[in-house]
Amino acid sequence: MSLLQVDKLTVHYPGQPLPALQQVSLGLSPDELLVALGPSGCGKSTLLNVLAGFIAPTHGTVQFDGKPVSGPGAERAVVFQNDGLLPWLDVAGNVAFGLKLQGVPAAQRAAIVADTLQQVGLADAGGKRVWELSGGMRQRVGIARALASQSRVLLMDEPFGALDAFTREQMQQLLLNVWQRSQRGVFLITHDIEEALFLATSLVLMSPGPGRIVQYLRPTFSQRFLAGESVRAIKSDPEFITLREELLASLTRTQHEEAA
Amino acid sequence: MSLLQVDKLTVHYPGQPLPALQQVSLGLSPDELLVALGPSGCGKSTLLNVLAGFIAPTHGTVQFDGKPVSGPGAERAVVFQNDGLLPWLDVAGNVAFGLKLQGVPAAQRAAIVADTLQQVGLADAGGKRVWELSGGMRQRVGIARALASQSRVLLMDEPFGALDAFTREQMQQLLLNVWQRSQRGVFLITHDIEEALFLATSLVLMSPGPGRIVQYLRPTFSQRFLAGESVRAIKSDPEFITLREELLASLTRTQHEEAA
Amino acid sequence: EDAVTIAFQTGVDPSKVAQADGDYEKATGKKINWRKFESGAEVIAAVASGDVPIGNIGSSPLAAAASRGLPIQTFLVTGVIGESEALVVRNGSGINKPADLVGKKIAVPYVSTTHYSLLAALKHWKVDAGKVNILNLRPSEIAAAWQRGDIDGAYVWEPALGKVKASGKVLTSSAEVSKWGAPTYDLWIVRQDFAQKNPDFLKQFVKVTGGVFDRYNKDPKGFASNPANVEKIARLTGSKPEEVTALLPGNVYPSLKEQSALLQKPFVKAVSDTSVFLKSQGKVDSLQADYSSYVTNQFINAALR
Amino acid sequence: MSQQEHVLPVPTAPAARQRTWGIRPLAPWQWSSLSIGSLLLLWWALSASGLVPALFLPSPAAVLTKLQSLVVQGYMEATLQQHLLASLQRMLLALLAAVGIGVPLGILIGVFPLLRHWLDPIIEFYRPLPPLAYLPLIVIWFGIGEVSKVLLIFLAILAPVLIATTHGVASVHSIRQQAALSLGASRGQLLRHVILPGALPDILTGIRIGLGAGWSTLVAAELIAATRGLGFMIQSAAQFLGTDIVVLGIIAIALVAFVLELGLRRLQRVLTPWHGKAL
Amino acid sequence: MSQQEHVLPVPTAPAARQRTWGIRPLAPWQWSSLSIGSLLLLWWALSASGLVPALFLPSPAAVLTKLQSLVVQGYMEATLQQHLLASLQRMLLALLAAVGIGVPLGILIGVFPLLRHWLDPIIEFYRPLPPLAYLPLIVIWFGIGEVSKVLLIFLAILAPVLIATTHGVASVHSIRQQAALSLGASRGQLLRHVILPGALPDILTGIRIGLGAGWSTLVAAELIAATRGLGFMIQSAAQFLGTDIVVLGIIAIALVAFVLELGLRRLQRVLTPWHGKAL
Ligand SMILES: Nc1ncnc2c1ncn2[C@@H]1O[C@H](COP(=O)(O)OP(=O)(O)OP(=O)(O)O)[C@@H](O)[C@H]1O
Ligand SMILES: Nc1ncnc2c1ncn2[C@@H]1O[C@H](COP(=O)(O)OP(=O)(O)OP(=O)(O)O)[C@@H](O)[C@H]1O
Ligand SMILES: [Mg+2]
Ligand SMILES: [Mg+2]
Repeated sequence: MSLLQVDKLTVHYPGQPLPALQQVSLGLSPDELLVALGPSGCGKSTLLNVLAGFIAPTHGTVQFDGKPVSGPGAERAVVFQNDGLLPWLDVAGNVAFGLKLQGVPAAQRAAIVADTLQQVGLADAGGKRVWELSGGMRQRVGIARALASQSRVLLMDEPFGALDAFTREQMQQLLLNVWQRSQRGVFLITHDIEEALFLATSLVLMSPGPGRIVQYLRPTFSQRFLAGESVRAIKSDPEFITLREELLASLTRTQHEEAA
Repeated sequence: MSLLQVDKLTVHYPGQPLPALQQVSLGLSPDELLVALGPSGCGKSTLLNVLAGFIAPTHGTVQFDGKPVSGPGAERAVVFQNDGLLPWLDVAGNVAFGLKLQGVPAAQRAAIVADTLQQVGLADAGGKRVWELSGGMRQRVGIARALASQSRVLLMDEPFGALDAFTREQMQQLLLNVWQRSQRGVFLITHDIEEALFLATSLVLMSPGPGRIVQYLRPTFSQRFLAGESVRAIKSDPEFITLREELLASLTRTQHEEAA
Repeated sequence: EDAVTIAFQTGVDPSKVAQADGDYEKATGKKINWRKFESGAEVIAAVASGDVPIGNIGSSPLAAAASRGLPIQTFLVTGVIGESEALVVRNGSGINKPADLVGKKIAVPYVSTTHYSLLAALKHWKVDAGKVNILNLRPSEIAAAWQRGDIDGAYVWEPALGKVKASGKVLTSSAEVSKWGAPTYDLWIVRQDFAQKNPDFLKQFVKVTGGVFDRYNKDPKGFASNPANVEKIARLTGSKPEEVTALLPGNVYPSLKEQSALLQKPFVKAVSDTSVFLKSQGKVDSLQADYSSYVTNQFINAALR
Repeated sequence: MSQQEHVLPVPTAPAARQRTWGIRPLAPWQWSSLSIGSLLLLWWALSASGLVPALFLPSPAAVLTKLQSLVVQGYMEATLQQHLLASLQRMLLALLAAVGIGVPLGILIGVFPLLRHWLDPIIEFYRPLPPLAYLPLIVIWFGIGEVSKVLLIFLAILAPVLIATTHGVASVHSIRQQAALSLGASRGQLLRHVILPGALPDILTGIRIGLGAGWSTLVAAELIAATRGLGFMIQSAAQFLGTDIVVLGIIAIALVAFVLELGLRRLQRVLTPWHGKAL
Repeated sequence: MSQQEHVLPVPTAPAARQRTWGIRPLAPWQWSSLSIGSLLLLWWALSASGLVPALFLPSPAAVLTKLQSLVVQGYMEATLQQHLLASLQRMLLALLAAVGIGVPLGILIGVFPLLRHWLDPIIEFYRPLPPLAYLPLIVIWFGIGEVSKVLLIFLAILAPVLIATTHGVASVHSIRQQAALSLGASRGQLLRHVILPGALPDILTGIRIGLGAGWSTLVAAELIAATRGLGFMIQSAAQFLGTDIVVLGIIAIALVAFVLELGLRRLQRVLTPWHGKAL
C-alpha cells in the first residue's frame, strides 16, 4: 500500500498560461525509493511541494497513510533545492532542529547530530555559522537535517546538485544505507540520469508543458548495491549503460519536441 | 599574457582555523577556458570571489590586465552559485541589467536579451517574475545575464549545477561557442569531472585544508568539439575516459587523505 | 482617613507659602498630595476624573466647566487678577491707541484669562475682534515670537510679561479691564460630593488661606521681600526667586470677609458674564440658567465664624 | 491583500488553493467593518450607560449633530473641511520633505560608514526630543509661520524614515550588490538600481510608521499660532471642554490617516511583491 | 560595528581585508566625537555671538553652572538625578509593556489574517492620534497616577513596534517556514523558532524607532500631575522661561536615549549577525 499517494493531480499557478502539472498520479510505498527525472521546469519541484504539503492541488488529491494531506508535517522531511537553513542557528543547531521540535532530550540530540554530521562529512563544522559554509557544505547540512529527523518519508529536491563527484557518491551510498536501515520512503528529484538509475527502485520520467509523467521504470541497481556489488561494477554493467542511453534519448526527444 | 592573474594568493577568513586558500598562483589568458575542479569546501568559490574582486586577498596579489584588482567591475561578469537575481526586475530585466548599466540603447538591449534568452532556452520566459521560475530556469537566467553583458572575462561558479543532462549539454556547447566567438576568458567552477574535461583548455584540481592547487592539466577536447567532432565521440574517446578516471582517482585520493 | 489630592497651578500667590509650610496638612489633619498642573483644562479633567477633589483654576475655565454642568463649586478666590496680566504692544509696531490694533498680530494663550480679558478690552474699546489678528501662542512661544518681531502685541502674564515689557508698552492690564466690568479671578473649586462630605476640611483649608492673605495684606512689601517666603513660592512654582517679589503684587488677594461678599452675586455675575461671552464666541454650546449653584461662600462663612 | 494574506503555512506559492490557518467565512473588509462596528457600539454603550459622563465622552448622536454644525458653520472661524485641509497640507508637505530628504540620506548613511558616524550623533540627538520642549527654539529660529509647523511634523516623520531606510540598506542581500557591481554598476547605479529597490519594503514601512508619528505631532505643531488645522481645532476645543469637537477632530485625523495608510500599503504590495519571497 | 561597517562593495565576506569606499583616517568613535564636538562648538558660537538671545539659548557655561545646582539642590523638589530616574522608570516600564505586548501581537497579526483584519482598524485608529488630543480622556479614564503617564508613552512605543513586527513577519523567507513545518514544527514552535528570530532584525529596528517616539511623548505624559520627571522639569521651567533648565533636560533626555539606542544597536548586531547575508 502507498504511504504517500497523489491522484489526478493538477497544479495551475495563477496567471500562468499552462498548468505546471496535469493529471499526475503516483504512489510512494514505505520501502520505495522513487526518483523523478525530467528537464528543467517540468514540474518536479512543484510535485514535491504538493507531496510536502506546501501547495494544495488545484485538482486531484494527495494522501498520506490514507488521510488527505492538509499541510506540511514531521512525517515528511524535506531537503530543499535552496537549502532553507536557519541562519540564527549554527550548523549543529540546524541539524538538531527537527529533533528539538519533537522534544528529543538534549543529550540524545547531540549524539544524533554528531553522528549525522559525521556521515555527511561535516564532523568539524558543527559550530560554524551557516553563512560561513561553502555551497556544497550547506547542501549537506540540509541533507543532515532531514536525515536526523524522525520522518517516515524523505522528500529530496536535487539534494546532491552542488556536490563534487566523490562526495556525491558518498552521499548516494549514505542515502541508500539510511533508506535500507530505516525503511523510510524516499522521493528524490535529480537531473542526473546515472544517479537516478543507481538510486531508484522506481523512476518516473517527467516532461514539461504541461508537466506530466511520460515513463515509469523499476530499476534494480540500488538493491544490487545494497547486496554488496561495487558501484563501478554496477555502473559499467551494460544493462545500466543501455538504460542510461535510453533515458537520455527519451529526455532529448521530449525536449526536442518541446523546442519544436 | 594573462588577462587575470593571481600570485601567491592566501585568503584567511577571520575566526577560521585554516586559510581557505594558501599560496595560490594562477593566470587566465583571453583565449583560455580555465576550469577549477575540487571537493566541496576546497576554496573554489573563494578563489572566484577574489578574481571577481568581492574579497581582497589576505596575502598576495590579483591583477586584471596588469593592474591590481580593487573591486568588482564590468569587465568580469559573474555567474553565482546562488543566482543573485534581482527580484524587482522580471527575467528580461535581469538579463538586460548589465547592458542598461552600460547605457546600451533600449532597442539594442531588447534584441540582445531576446537572443540570449533564446540561447538558454527561455525564449518565452522574458516576462516572468524571478520567483515564478524553477531552479534550473533561474540558473539559466543567471547565465544569460552574464553572457549578455559585455565583459571580457566570465567567472562562473557551478553554473550548470541545477540543470538536467540535456539542458546541461546544451549550455556547455553554448558556452564553448560564445567563448570561441567572443574571445572572452572564462573561469568556471564545476564538480563534474566530465564537464571539466570537456570544457577546459586548462584545468586545475584543487584540494582543501588549506585550499591549494594540486594538479594542472591542459585538455584539448573543447577544441576538438569546436573543430566539429561530436560530443559522443569525444566523451567515448579512451583518452577522455582515462583522464576522467585519473582525475576521479586523484580527487578520491585527496579526499581520503583528508578524511584520515 | 486617606489622603486628599489637590491640583494646583503655578500662579504666584501668598498661599503657596502656607502650602510649602504644610499649614494645610496641620490644620486639616489630613495628608495632602499636591499635584502641579499646567492649565485649567487639565485641572478640570483631573477633577472630573474623580481622582482630584480640589483644584485651582482661572475664571475662564470655570465658566466653561460650569456651562457644561460639571458638578463643582467655587469656594475660595486666590486672587483678583490685576497688573500681573497685561496687554503689551511692541515698540515700533505703530500701535499707539486701541484702534491701531486692527490688522495687527496679537498673541494670547487661548482660553486663558488673558484671552477673555483681551476680548473684553476690545469690546470695551469697540474694536472689532474679528479685525484683529489674534494668535494662539503659549507664553514661552510668545516670548520667542516677540523676540523675532513676529507679533505686534501680546496679552500675557509673568515672566513673559516682563520680557515683552522690556521692549514694549502696556496698553492695558487686567486691573483696568476688571473695572470695565470683566474681572478675572484665580480660584479654588471643589467637587460637590467631596464638599458635602468634608465641610470641615474645606473650612480649615479656607481658614489657612485667609490667614496667609491677611499676613500678606498687612505688609505686602515685607511679605514679598521676605527671602523665606520667596524661596518657598519659587520652589513650589518653579519660578525664579528674583521674579517672585515682582509677581506677588500683581494680583489682589481679598480677605475672607471680602470674599464672603464677593462669592455671592458679584462672582456669579462674573461667571455668567464670562459664560455668555464664551457662548458668543462659540466656545460653549449652551448656558446654565443660573450659575449660583457653582459658587458658594458657605465655607468662608464657616471659617469666619 | 492576496499576496500577504497567507503567511502560513504557504507564504509564497501562489497556487490555486492555498492553505490558511483557520476558516474564513467573512471577507477581510467584512471583518474590518465588524471591528469598526464594534468600536462604535462600545462607544455608544459607554456613553448611553452613563458610565462615562457626556462631558468626556459625548454620545454618537451628539457628535453627529456637532458634525453638522462644524461642517456648516464651523468652529474657530473655519469649517471642519478647512481645518482638515490646513492640516492635510502641512502633513503632505512634511511627508514629502521627510521622504525626499530621509530616503536619500538614509541610503547614504547606510552605505557610507563615515557619513553615519558623522550624522549619527546629530540624528540621535534630535530624535528623542519632545517637540513641546523645543517649541520655543523652533519659534525663535523659524518664526510662527507655516515653516515652523511643517518643520515640527517633518522632524517627527524624518526619524522613522531615516532609521528604516538605513535598516533597509543593511537588509539588501550582499550577493545582489555583488552581482550588480560585477555587471559594471557605478556607485550611483548600485544605489539607484539595487540598494534603493532592495531597501524599498523597509522604506515604505518606515514611511508608514513615520506618518503615524507625524499625525501625532500635529497638535504640538499647531500650538504655534495656528488659526486653522485639526490640531488647532482639537486643542482649542479641549480647553473649553468641547469634547464633542475633540472627538470629531480625532475621528477626522483617524480617517484621513487610515486612508493614507491604506494607500501606502497598497503601494507596498504593488511595488514590492517579492518581499518575503525566498530567492 | 565591524559587521555593518562594510556595506559596500563587500557586505558579507568577512575576509581579512575588505574593500570600503573612501579612506578612513579616523576611528568611528573619533568621527562621532568630532560631530558632537562641532555641535557643541556651534552652540557656543551661537550663544557667544549674541545671534540667539540667552533667554532662548543659554551659553554652555551658564548651563554648566545650572547643572551643578540641579544636581546638588535640584529643581521642583527633586534633583536632576531624581527627575531622570522617574522618567527612566516610566520609559522602561512602557518599553517593557510595548515590547511584551507589541511583539507577540505583531507576530500574531502577521500570521493570522483574521486577527489582522479585526485589530487593524483599532490600531490604525489610535496610531495617528496626537497624545495631546486625548490626554483629557486618559486622565478621565485612568486618573492622574503613574498608569496614565506610562500608558501614554506605551502607546507611542507600541505602534512602531507593532508595525515593524508585522513587517518583519512578512519578511521571513517562506522557505524557512516550510522547512520548519516539514520538520514537524507546531504553530507555536514555528512562531517561536522561525518567525520570531526571522523577524528579529525588523523588530529591533521597530523598538529603536519606538523608543524615540516614546521619549518625545515624555513631556506630554508628564503633563499629567507629575511631581518628578525630566518632562515635568522641562515643562515647569519652560513656563517660567527657564531655558537653562530646559536645555539641561533636553541634553539629559538625548544622552539617556543615546545610551539606550547604542545598547539596542549592539543587541541587534549580536542577536542578528545574519541580517543582510544572502542565504
Ligand atoms: N564567509 C565565510 N566566512 C568564513 N568561512 C568561510 C566563508 N566562506 C567560505 N568559508 C570557508 O572557506 C572554505 C572554502 O569555501 P568555498 O566556498 O570557497 O568552497 P568551495 O570550494 O566553493 O566549495 P563548494 O564546492 O562546496 O561550493 C570552507 O571551509 C568554508 O567553510
Ligand atoms: N511560484 C510560482 N509561480 C508561478 N509559476 C511557477 C511557480 N513556481 C514554479 N512555476 C512554474 O512552474 C513550472 C514548473 O516549475 P518547477 O519548479 O516545478 O520545475 P522543476 O521541474 O523543479 O525544474 P528545475 O529542474 O529547473 O528545478 C515552471 O514553468 C515554472 O516557471
Ligand atoms: Mg526544481
Ligand atoms: Mg562554492
